[in-house]
Amino acid sequence: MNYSSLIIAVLILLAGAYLLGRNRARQISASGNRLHSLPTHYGALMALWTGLPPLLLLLLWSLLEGPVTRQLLIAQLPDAIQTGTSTQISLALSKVYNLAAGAELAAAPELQRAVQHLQDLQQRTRLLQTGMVLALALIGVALTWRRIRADLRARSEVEALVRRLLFASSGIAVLTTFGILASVLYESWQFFGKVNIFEFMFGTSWSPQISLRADQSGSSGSFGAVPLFAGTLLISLIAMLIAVPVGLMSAIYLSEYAAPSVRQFAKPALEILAGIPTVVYGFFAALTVAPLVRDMGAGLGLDVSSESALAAGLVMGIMIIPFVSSLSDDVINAVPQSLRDGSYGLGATRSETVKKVVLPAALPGIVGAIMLAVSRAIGETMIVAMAAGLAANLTANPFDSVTTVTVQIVTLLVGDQEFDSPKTLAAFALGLMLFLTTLVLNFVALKVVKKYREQYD
Amino acid sequence: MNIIDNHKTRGAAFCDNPKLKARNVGVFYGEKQAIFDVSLDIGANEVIALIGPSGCGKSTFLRCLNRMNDTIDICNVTGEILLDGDNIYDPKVDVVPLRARVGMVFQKPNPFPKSIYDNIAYGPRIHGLATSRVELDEIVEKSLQRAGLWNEVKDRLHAPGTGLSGGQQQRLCIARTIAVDPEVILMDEPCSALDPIATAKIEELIDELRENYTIAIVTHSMQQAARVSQRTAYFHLGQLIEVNPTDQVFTTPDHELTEAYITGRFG
Amino acid sequence: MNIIDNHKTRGAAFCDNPKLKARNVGVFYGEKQAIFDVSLDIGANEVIALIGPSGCGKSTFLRCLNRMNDTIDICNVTGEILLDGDNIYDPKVDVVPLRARVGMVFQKPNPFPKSIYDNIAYGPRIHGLATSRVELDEIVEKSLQRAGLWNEVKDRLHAPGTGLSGGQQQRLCIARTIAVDPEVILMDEPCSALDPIATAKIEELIDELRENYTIAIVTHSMQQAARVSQRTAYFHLGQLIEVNPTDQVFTTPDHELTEAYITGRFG
Amino acid sequence: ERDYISIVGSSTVYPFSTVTAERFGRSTNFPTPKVESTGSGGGLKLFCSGVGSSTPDITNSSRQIKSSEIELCAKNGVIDVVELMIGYDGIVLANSVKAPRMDISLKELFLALGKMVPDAKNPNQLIENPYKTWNQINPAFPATAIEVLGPPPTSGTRDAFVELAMEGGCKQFPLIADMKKTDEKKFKAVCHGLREDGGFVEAGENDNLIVQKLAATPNAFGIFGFSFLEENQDKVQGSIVNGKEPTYDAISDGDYPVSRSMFVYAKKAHVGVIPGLQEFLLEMTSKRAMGEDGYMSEKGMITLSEDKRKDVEETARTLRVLKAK
Amino acid sequence: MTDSSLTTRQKVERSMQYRRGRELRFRAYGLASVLFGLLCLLMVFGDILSKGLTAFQQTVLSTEIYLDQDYLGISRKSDDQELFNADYEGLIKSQFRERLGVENRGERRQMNALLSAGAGWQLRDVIADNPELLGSTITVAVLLDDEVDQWFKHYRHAGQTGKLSERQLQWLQQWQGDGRLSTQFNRLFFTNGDSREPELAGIRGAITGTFLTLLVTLLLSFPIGVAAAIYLEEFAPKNKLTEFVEININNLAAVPSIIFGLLGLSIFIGVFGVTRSTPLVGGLVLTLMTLPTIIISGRAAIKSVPPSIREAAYGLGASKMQVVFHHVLPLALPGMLTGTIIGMAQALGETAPLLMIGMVAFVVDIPGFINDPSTVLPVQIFLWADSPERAFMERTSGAIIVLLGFLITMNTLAVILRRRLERRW
Ligand SMILES: Nc1ncnc2c1ncn2[C@@H]1O[C@H](COP(=O)(O)OP(=O)(O)OP(=O)(O)O)[C@@H](O)[C@H]1O
Ligand SMILES: Nc1ncnc2c1ncn2[C@@H]1O[C@H](COP(=O)(O)OP(=O)(O)OP(=O)(O)O)[C@@H](O)[C@H]1O
Ligand SMILES: [Mg+2]
Ligand SMILES: [Mg+2]
Ligand SMILES: O=P([O-])([O-])[O-]
Repeated sequence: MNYSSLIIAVLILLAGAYLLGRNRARQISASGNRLHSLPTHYGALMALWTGLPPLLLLLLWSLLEGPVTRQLLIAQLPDAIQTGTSTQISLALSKVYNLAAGAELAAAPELQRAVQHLQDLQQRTRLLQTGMVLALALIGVALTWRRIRADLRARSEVEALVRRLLFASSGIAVLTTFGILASVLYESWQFFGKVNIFEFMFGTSWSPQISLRADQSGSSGSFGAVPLFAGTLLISLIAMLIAVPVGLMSAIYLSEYAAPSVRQFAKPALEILAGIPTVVYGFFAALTVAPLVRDMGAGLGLDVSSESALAAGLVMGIMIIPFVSSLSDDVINAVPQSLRDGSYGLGATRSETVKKVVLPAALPGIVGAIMLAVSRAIGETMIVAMAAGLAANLTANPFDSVTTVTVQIVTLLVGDQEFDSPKTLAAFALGLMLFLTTLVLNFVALKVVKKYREQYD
Repeated sequence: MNIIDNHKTRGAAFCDNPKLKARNVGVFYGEKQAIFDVSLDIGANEVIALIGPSGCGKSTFLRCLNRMNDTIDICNVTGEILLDGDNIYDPKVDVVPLRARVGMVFQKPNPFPKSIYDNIAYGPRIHGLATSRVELDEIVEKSLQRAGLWNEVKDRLHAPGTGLSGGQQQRLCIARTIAVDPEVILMDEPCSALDPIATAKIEELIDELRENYTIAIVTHSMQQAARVSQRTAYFHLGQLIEVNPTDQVFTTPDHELTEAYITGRFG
Repeated sequence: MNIIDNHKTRGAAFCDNPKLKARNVGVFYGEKQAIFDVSLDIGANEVIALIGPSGCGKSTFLRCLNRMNDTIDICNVTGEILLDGDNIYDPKVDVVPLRARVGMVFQKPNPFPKSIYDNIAYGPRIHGLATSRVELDEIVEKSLQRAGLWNEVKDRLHAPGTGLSGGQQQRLCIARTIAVDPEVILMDEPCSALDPIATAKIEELIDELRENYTIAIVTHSMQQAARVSQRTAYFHLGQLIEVNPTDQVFTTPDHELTEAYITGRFG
Repeated sequence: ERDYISIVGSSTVYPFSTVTAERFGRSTNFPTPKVESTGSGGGLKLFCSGVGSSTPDITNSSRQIKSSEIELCAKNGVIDVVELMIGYDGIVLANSVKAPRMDISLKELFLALGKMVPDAKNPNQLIENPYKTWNQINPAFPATAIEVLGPPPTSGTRDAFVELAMEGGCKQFPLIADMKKTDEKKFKAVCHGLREDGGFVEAGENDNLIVQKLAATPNAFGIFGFSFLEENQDKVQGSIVNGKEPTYDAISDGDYPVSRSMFVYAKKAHVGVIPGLQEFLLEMTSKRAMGEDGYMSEKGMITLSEDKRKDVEETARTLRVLKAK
Repeated sequence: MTDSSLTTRQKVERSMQYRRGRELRFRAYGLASVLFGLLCLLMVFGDILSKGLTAFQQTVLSTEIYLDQDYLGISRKSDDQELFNADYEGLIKSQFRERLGVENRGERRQMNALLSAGAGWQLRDVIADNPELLGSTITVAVLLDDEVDQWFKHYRHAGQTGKLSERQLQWLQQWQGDGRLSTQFNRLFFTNGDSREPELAGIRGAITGTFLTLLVTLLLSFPIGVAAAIYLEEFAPKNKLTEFVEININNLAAVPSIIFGLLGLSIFIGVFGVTRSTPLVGGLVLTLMTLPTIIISGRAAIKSVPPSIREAAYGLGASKMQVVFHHVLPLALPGMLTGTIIGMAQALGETAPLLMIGMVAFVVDIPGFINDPSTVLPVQIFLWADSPERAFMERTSGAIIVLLGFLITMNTLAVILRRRLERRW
């Protein structure tokens, strides 16, 4: 059986084990014993022990199968290849695999043995895998079945298992962080070997162009990240100036004023704004909004470049409206009605109730929503690249063109530079620095939010 | 003890100097009717007690009087309620000043998740009743004192109101309501969580308030009704069965349902 | 009426056949101490009434008895509480069966935002008290009937429990608690929102339950305490002042504070 | 394990590589190759990361492979690399058809876009670019502000433009030409430095966007690939550089000064391992594809002369590998 | 007149003067905000629809073709290989040449340019299905080149010629006069994978890829996100470590999506050996990207469940797990779904992280499962938007319309679910 059918088989077994365990517990209880837990807990316990080990095994298997078969295959290759370089081996293996899959390739007869072996091996491993997975599941069934007695603390066991699963899930988030660090640290290190770290952190000029041509190794160019962070700040600020008021007011309007039918329609409609591909926003910003901003600026006698932070920020603001509006709407909606009643009963207007009672009560959630929106703004690339240009100006003027850290990361990464050029490596260093910066900001934000949390009820 | 269809309220539902007049009020929760054709006057400077078995519609009726029912989506009110002669259900009426004039203490205490001080100061602040911090402090202190809570909380005015005991929360809500100095005060079982001493304090307050205000109070305690009210209205299954001067209700009720309820208590 | 430091509880705080034993219990909300060194026995098949002025710590003490205070982050309990001789604050104790054995009716009614039926059925379901739907239906009906709510809600069992009136919600919560058939029932002002008839019904229920269970009830009504309880404990500012047989507390209290409180009521 | 050809690399070559891949897939029994657009640098990095089916077979590049990349390849066991030059890409300077066509020399172009330019009054001194409008450089030019939208420093197009156009113009100044002999590094810095005061706008790599921006802003100029000019003749016009108009023939003959070659690199070791690899290379270098009337030229690629193409086809047939430099 | 001389009622009335205004303004801001959001939506939609609807039409020429078996060199109709290899394009072109009387090489090139590169493949497919047609004359709607398509659909009305020459226009006008030129529903747009010829390019591959990728994302991110939110909010001991995890997750939300691509490249592809360019690796990367959104919104939703409900359940002897799964989770689910909707919407529109893991690619074959090479809709849009051919512009918009349709469908399902779960307490 292949993976998907094995998974399905395990799921079926799992369901069966659940019923089995539950019924067994019912029997025990019917025969007059007082159960420690509910029959469903016994069922769940059986299901967990039946399903989890095989699924874990499958996961491990899928990770290890490749390397193991490889090793086994290498032993079957002609001696000349086996003693050859690793590249020769890996080529031969690729060839064997393709031959085994039926590709029409001219192949030396010595390889045929390996091909044959691979085909056998594949068949056998499939069989072995199916056998082991099913056996493990059945062992789970049998062992748990034997353990089911009236005094088995099934609920505690199930809960402990579930708790561990929950824990593991939140662990993934932490692992992701390490994964990110792992994937940028090495290159950043290399980068800081070529560019002074202080120059990078405090330099005010970003221009990875002049210094680093061709095979030149040193660097005298300017890798000052300050303009990038300033640009990020400027554009995020503009975006938030749109998204926070509009999003928050929308949320308030929808949950406090609008008729339910309006809310039911408008909320999902606004949510669509978050899913429009950023390329679309990019074109919209560059071709519709930017000229508008420029003309308006010109009308005011200002000198506005056709790529402006304002245009990009505005459109980005539109994109992240739903982050603020929908998430805030949910938390606002969750504020107990009795608090509103208390306020109305004192003769407060709706807006006063919202501002003084509902919003403070919903504050942690709203801050979370806003933080999420800010995060999204910081991470956005396409709109800025298309509408605000790529010039790293250190300016606070929203009519100037600026660029952001993220945009630079992307352009540097997909650019044409050789792998070890500081231009490419700078992307990793920027990523690392952005990561650390936002980490600090988040730390501060958490402290601030903690201070203002209001518990209701 | 069956209810009569098309029942007419017995006794003196109307009075000479009404502050609030309810006329043929009906209330529906969705399909379900909770109040049937209630007509009742509440006189100026009078305390009226609303009594009746649990679930008979006392709270519902009370909440009609300052349009608190507007906040329940499925709730619908028919009939007329006049405050000083103006129909409060007129679409032109602004509920905000209305509710400032007709204050309410809810059945379940619902302090804001703010400090005790801010809970009280909230109303005066939004209505602009105090021009200075000092004045506001005064209002807060006075209100808490009148509700008999001052001594217990005076050294933790900035602790959250939700961290108070049940009875303290209830008094906080009473203090909060009187802080905005309404003309009519609707109280839904204001003493349910209070000990006798605190109850006495609140009853005193009610007596004192009566001189200038109009008060409607829902209570389950006959004694309390007898002590504080001038008139008593008896509700049953959404109908207003009888309204009469309090002593008459408790001694010689007009209606057998009222009598059954009263005596069921004493008997 | 000042409190004595290092006060020793007067009267008979201990009894022969204790179901619950509290020993030197202290409770802190953060820095603030709400209960001071309380030792008290609650006998099997006994109804004990906890009385005292609002904010004196009755609810706090009651909530210690089934470790409901665990849910308040800042709350800390010292001392020992033994249920049938086992310390319930032992770290090894599983609070889940504990709370199933020691049920609680809260001061503010807090129905689940579910149907009336599901509110009642929830406890039996999680404890596996019913093996079939029919049995569950029975439990629900019986509990509602004992709490005197059945007639009012029998034709809307699937309407939300939050759409009930205050008193109905309170009875719903009582019904919900007795549906899991606990050994000890802690009731925090169970009749505060109830009319006399419903109150009588609950008092009847308490009387009936006493035969098999142990009950601690917080109440502000002296009459109620007198009617339902065998012993009465008087709390004051977090201290347990006096515990005595109920009639003795109401006739010849041991402590002047108790007397003041009692007479303050009657005087 | 992979049984289809995996191609990575330059976004410039991507349109031509994909058309070949598609035709190859449709007209043979091999699966259609997968073509990724990763940029030349990214492509070479992946390409050189090793051999075997988890690495790409072919990478496209809009520049020649660099020695550091050859070293990387060698280090990872990618030794036999076949280099195929497939055609040219012209880089054009263009503006909206609503504005007059520009006729500019490389020298003037350098004056317009360089970061440091020789002082007009004192030709022995370099100063920050002082020119704000075109007519300050040449009175024949319009009196509009200099605004040129071009690729970012990370892009191969930018490198090519800088090398061919800017350097071509800048070394015509004696001062700078001398520098080449004395201080090569400085020479490069001067010639390759584009101004950063707003005269040159880095505008991302989406050439369609540049075209549309030009159409909306008649005073602006843009720098992009020839195929976009060809496709948008109704909106934009190519400027005449050094007297040569950017036409197909002019670029193909090498008359037009700013054009670069495009390459395809393949792993010889994968031939015979990945089905269809050599067939694909042959298809790509066939007359049908790379010839004057071939489908790649239809897509806007500027083709090699027939002789050269035959050479390349021969390379693909014999899989002649690149010699380490 | 001092304040104290005013009655409370007067003070209230006085305050009402500006409070009413404030209330009205507040409400107006709210309404304006909603309208602004909807207007933006409408603008973007309108813009895209107006540009993209024509992508669903394709110009064809109906003409007779004699299926000349000799020309095609097919000896046996049953030989699939022969059928496959025959030069159908040449056949069509030769017959056109005859009919139009094309002589010199220049004209021939111009004539060839009118036909789509796919015309031959189109014919091949017809014959592969019905080999018995060989030797007869059939009428087919031959696909025309994208230039012609654009001319027929757009330029013609504006009096423009596009890149067509005089001669080509003459032919086209002649055909048009004969009523042979027409547009038909662009079926290929929905059944084909990507192509370099605009008239052949379709989005089926991208849609399938998107579906598979998002499936992986949803199946992983929703359960993991909800579980993590529950753990952090309900179970995690409140200590420095939890705080660290919390900050970490908030921080992950701010990580640019392309960094997740780097992570995918180095960990999933590099360490775990997942194949490049597959929905599997795409889904994994998007999962990591979506998780913070779901976790953060989930935690906010859990936080907003009032403590009294938990207390009630605890009081009945429910275990922590039961409280969470029976009471907290159902009440928090709407909020969690919102996070999921937004997170998935974001994942659906994302290109940058996919760049690093090889999904920004030209993939013609339709992926069958999560480990086949594939691309996704936003990438398809991104790639088409970058193509020089003018005809790709409307197809870009067409693909965006489809993507939005996909998004709306996906959201509608979630929104219906959310609506059923929502309640106020
Ligand atoms: N969550 C809390 N945080 C801080 N202090 C609290 C909290 N709950 C109660 N208190 C304080 O502890 C003391 C005892 O409160 P408790 O609720 O036990 O009083 P009580 O006797 O039940 O009063 P009542 O009859 O009014 O309900 C009071 O001073 C109260 O303000
Ligand atoms: N929000 C609601 N939705 C539906 N029905 C409701 C709602 N609120 C109250 N009811 C019903 O309306 C009737 C009257 O309720 P009301 O709260 O007015 O009773 P009450 O007289 O205040 O009772 P109590 O003394 O118990 O508070 C009851 O049957 C109640 O179940
Ligand atoms: Mg009520
Ligand atoms: Mg209490
Ligand atoms: O993608 P390029 O390497 O050609 O810029």
